[in-house]
Amino acid sequence: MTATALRPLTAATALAGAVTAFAARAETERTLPAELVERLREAGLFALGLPRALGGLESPPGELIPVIEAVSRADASAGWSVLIGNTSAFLAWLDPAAARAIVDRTPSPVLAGSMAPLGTGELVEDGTAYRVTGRWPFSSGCRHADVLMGGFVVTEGGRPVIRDGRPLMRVGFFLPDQVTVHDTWHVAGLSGSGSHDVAVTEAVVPVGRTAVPYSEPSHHPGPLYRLSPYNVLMVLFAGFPLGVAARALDELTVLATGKQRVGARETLLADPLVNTDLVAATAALNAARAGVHAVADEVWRTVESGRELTPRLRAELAAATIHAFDVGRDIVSRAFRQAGASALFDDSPLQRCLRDLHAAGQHIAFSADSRERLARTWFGLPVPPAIFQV
Amino acid sequence: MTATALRPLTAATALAGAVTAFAARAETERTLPAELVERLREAGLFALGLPRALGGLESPPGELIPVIEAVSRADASAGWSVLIGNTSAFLAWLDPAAARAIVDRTPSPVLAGSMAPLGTGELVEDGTAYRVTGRWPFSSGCRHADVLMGGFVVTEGGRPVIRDGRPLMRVGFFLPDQVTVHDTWHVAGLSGSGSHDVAVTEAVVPVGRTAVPYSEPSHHPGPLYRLSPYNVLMVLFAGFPLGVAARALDELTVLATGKQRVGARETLLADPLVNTDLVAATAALNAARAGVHAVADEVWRTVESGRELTPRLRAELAAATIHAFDVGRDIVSRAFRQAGASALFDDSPLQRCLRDLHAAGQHIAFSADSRERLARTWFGLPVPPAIFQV
Amino acid sequence: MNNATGVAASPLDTARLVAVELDGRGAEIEQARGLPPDLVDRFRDSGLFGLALPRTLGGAECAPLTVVEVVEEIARADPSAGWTLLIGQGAGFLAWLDPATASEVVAHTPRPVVASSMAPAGRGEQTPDGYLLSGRWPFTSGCAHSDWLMAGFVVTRDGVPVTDESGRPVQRMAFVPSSEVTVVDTWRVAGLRGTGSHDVTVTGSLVPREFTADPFFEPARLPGPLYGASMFSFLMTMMAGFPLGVGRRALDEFHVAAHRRVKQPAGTSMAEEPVVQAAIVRCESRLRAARALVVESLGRLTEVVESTGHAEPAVRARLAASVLHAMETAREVVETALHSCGASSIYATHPLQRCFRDIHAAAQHVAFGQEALKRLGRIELGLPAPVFLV
Amino acid sequence: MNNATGVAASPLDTARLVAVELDGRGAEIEQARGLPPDLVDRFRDSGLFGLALPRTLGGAECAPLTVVEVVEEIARADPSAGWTLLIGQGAGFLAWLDPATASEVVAHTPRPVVASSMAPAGRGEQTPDGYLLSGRWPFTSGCAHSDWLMAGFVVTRDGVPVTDESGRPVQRMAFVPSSEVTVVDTWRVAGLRGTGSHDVTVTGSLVPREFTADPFFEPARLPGPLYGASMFSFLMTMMAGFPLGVGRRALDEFHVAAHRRVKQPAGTSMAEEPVVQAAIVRCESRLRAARALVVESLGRLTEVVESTGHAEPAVRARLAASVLHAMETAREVVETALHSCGASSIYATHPLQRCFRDIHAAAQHVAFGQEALKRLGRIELGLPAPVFLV
Repeated sequence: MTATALRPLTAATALAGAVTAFAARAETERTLPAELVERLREAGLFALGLPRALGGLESPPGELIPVIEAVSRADASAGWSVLIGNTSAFLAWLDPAAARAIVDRTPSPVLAGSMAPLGTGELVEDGTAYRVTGRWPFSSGCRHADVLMGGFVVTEGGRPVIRDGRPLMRVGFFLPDQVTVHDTWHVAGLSGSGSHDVAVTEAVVPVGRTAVPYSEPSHHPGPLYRLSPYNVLMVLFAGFPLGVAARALDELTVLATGKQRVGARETLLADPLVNTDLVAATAALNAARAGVHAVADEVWRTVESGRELTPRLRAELAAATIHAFDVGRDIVSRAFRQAGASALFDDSPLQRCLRDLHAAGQHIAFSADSRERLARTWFGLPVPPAIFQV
Repeated sequence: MTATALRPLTAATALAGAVTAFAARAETERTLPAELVERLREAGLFALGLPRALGGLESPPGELIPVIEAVSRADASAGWSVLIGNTSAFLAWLDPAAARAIVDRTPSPVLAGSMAPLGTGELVEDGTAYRVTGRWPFSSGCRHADVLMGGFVVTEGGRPVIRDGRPLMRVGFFLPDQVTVHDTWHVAGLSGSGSHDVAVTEAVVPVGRTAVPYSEPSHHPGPLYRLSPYNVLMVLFAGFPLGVAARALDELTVLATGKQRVGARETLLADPLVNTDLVAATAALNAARAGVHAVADEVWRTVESGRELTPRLRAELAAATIHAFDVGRDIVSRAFRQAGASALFDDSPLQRCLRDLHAAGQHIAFSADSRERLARTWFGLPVPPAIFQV
Repeated sequence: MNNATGVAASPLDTARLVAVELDGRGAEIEQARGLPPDLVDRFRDSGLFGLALPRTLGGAECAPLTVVEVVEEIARADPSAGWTLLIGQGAGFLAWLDPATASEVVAHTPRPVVASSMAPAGRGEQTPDGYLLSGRWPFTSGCAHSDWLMAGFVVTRDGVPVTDESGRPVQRMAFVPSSEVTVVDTWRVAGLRGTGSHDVTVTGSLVPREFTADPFFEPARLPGPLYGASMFSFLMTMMAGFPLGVGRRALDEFHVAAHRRVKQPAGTSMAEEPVVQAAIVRCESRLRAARALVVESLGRLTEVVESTGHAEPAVRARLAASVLHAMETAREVVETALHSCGASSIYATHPLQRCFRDIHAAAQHVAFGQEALKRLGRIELGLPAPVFLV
Repeated sequence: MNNATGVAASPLDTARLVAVELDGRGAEIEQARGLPPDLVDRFRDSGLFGLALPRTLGGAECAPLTVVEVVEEIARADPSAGWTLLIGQGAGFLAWLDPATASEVVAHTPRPVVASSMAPAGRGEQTPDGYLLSGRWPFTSGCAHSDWLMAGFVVTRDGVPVTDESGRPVQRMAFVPSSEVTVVDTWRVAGLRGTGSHDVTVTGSLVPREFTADPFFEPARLPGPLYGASMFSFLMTMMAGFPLGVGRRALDEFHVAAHRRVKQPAGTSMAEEPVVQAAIVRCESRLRAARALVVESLGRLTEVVESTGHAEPAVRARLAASVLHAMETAREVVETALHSCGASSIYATHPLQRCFRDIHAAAQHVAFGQEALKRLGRIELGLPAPVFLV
């Protein structure tokens, strides 16, 4: 049996020890070590979101989420890198032939980059390709990515093309040799995720290797691709806070079982301020996890049966993921606080959980803006335009 | 088709309008109106926890919880009365012949009372019965109960009998004509639940109509009765906060959709401070609900397959219910706050939600003591003795 | 204000005496849904209703901090009485009337109790002799025992609202003697039940122009720190003591309960519980900090008004923010105390129960709403804001 | 402390000047994992390291509130520098030494910087000449630039701990010149990285008995409000400015970001968002309230010590509780600011990022732990407590 034949969750669980062992090195290298990337790739963990027709696993949310959770529990930066790498799901929005060519070149390709339209691109004279220039920050995993996305505004004669009052936008899927990585990832949290800036300069990308996932439907029939790209991202995100917060509680439990505080007679775990808080935190985390799965399953049943996802249900999916982030953030802060001074050092996983989950929580998906758009969608109020629609 | 033939959830949903319509009267009468009790009884909603062998529905937690939720959403006092009435589940701990005699007398009997050993009881000379005197507060539904439980300490010659260093305790199941109701239920919250004090004076109760649910196993083979009495109570409780908090959000949504605040141009619902909070609260409530069901289902699978419930799993079930109460309490406070001055009046369901859920949260099951015992059970630390073991 | 020996007592000393007399009268006050006549007389005779009446009109015109401390003391003894007392300081609004007219008011009714309802819920048709006033005002606390009513109205001509140069309807406040005011018994509520905050109506009363004012936009006619900042600052000064007093009472009760309640079977008091110890320190610190901020902000405002005769919006906003913060803190403290004090506090007569209902009700006042919060945020951020509302 | 024109500047004026010089040096301080030599010199030369040194020993012996304000100012400019500054006030502990010995210390090293590590992590064997001291102490902030170390030790005779009449090991603090102290480079952390809080060791140094003290149980040898309450109060006074300064910096950054960040596509600033407006008012009120409480509690303590020469545990406990509250408030405020300020604050060099890491690290100090909270709770509740630890 090869590694890729394992169920993804089994594979992820089997790799957890290795992922944890690489965590410190990932922080030092400020990106996932190549060796670990290879093992994750071999285990099929970068193929979770890829269409089956392109050789991927096309995992249902109910299977995908626990995989991201397991990897994130082993190391948050690795979990983040794996989930971002699985934005290969967005290849489903690409012209099938172009997508085919990409996976023929690299099976189960790792994706990186950003759909934010921070570049500009103009059709070359024969109309077969765009010439794109741009720079995108926060491109997690760009050091090992096989394909890099970059959103751009389409120009004509150097001027943005306006459609329905808004600039026309596309996303280019670039190959690594077209892309320059700018080493910008000096951070406290998610340090091992290599989320540098990436840039292209006058890169020529065939029209077929560009897409409009913002508003056009995908080219693949699988139910996963009936979700909006925003929702795909929310499904990919969901396991992350669950795993990191669970890790923080694991660590605190171990510490509290062995540790006596200065001036205290019992172990930390016997202190009701600690044990009742641990139980309450775990109950909140279990609820957040169950909440994510309940709505993900409902979404899945809906798309599998061919029904449209209502805006409300799409909003509920996003809200469940945001709730998991909010709960997770609160839990890592509380767990860190309970742990006392020994958690200060760089080699303490607890402080890494704190830094990593708070850093991930800075993602624009969790901003006040996004929450407001989400709420307006939920209640059927008019929603101001944005790159991603809920 | 008779009402009792309906699935309990269908029946509860069908009755919701009536339950809501009776809410104000229940508050005035400080107990559930007899007419509503009859309709709930006819609909089978007092038979959810009763063993099938005794004519009950013996509903699995996954079915029972949504029923309590639906009734509680219609009116908290009614929901509370229904869940307490369903402590008829504890008849499973009674000698089967005595239990049989009770249901022969009144099918689907409504239970009330308390297992707290606040009475004393001594065997009569021939050893066939106990003579019990005691008074128990917070006996919800005592005005319409068919059987009233009262915990007591067994005495001999007027002195408590001590076994293994602790007083010997039993629970008597009294008939209404043995019981005096003391009108004490002047409260702000759960006013309609009729939770007066009940008392018995030298009441003679056959030994067979007493039980030791604190520590002895039940007499019924159904999986529901493999749960500890504490866990049965936690299952009965779980739907309550889910329903009351959902009602508060319903009410706020309706209000916010129609209302403009003084000095504001848009509806309350368009205010991001309101709509993002509503979404966050709903996501938290959905998660709490999913969390309760996830562990209740796991508990059910365990007992159905004949496996023992581990202390950890029993603790997880209780923790999920407590989490639902904590989330629910927070939600009703926030919803009330958002609603502004119109929620002040007695006829506003929102202020009733606030009063009722906070009152229910004062139940000893949610005290610091209980949380500490629960946490110690969870972590396998020695647990000080108490009436209920997790 | 004279004590038994005829020596003038300070308002705070008087408040402490009256506070003792309020002991045990809570149920009666709630039952009456307003302050009983003997207590109204006591507030009048002791001068407590005249704290804010200008000195030139025969009042005490206390220092702002004294008002806060007096209201705090009475609210601590009985929240409804505290609210009635603070709302009963409406005589301070006479500072916005033409001094001759104000003198006429106090000549007619010395040391008047002035109820107020500022929402422009009435209409006043301009006539040569004044305004023909009709309207119905909600939430008019203490209206049954007041001598005058100050009520907001929209100025009309031929039934059509008169607008100012910017197109906004012109609004004023009318001072109407209670003989022309009808009380409509509407106050059936759970919180602040004893404040008699009924609706009042006026039907076609002629109010001379000099008996009206526009305190939102006109400065007071009298100097002094109570009036010199703004009408809104005056209101916030009156209100500040309420949350501080109710929060303090909740903590008084928390202390008592912590020592009285015994944990079984250990037999130790709740005070020995780490969870309780931590909760009480947190609550104490939060409430004391909130109080310290009110004292600081009010001190700053007082100092500025005393030295310059007026106060900038930023200084007024800080006072308002401190009072909002006190209200929010008191709500949290009261909830924590209630949750920590177990089932006995469920009864309507329990002081904690009353604190809970009353603080939630008071927090619904429009001065504590989210529009106010946003307004203060805009001022804090230096954005344009309706500064007449701070 | 002299400014450019030779006129003595107040410590706070000096701090403001130095704060400006700290601007832009954060990354360098973190890189060095300790204060760079030129800044150490600046702190020394400007007298900022001598705020707590007794006046009789050539120090400034500032008023307690002045120390708080100076530390606040420096912590606001750079948290690590602020922590280094406050810990560098250990010269205040010389007040607990015999005055002749303390004079010897300052004769040897005028205006000494004294690092401290109070945990009894060393052992001192009694000899006729003093104690033969060996040990390793963790978390010794600023050890690399200190002139002296104050370190806790257990007294031994023939290698066995000496116990007092109640059977507890006798502990003392030793003052050791830095020439006898070895720094072990251990400080690899995420928070307070720039404080050089390495381990230190002493191996077999002879410490004369008069160079030791027991400040937990012995009163200071010098009068004055800094020393007269208790050693612990001295420590809390030094620390109080830190959370206030870091919290203030976070809000400074929040203000800047609110105006700078633009919401797309509306083009309005984040400051126009109601959610941001509400958050900033809440944060401002909470931080200001926390500060007001510190000022009030410290004022009370100072007053009591100045008038009576000492302070009861209850008064000291209130100071400690106010500083714990400031720390908890600062943590919340920093988290809210970080979450509100979006992805750009993810970079390690962003001041908010540093505030986040540093406040979390500082809150791990044992003075802010749950044992301290429980202790303060016991004192608040009037229960027996180890008062030498307040």
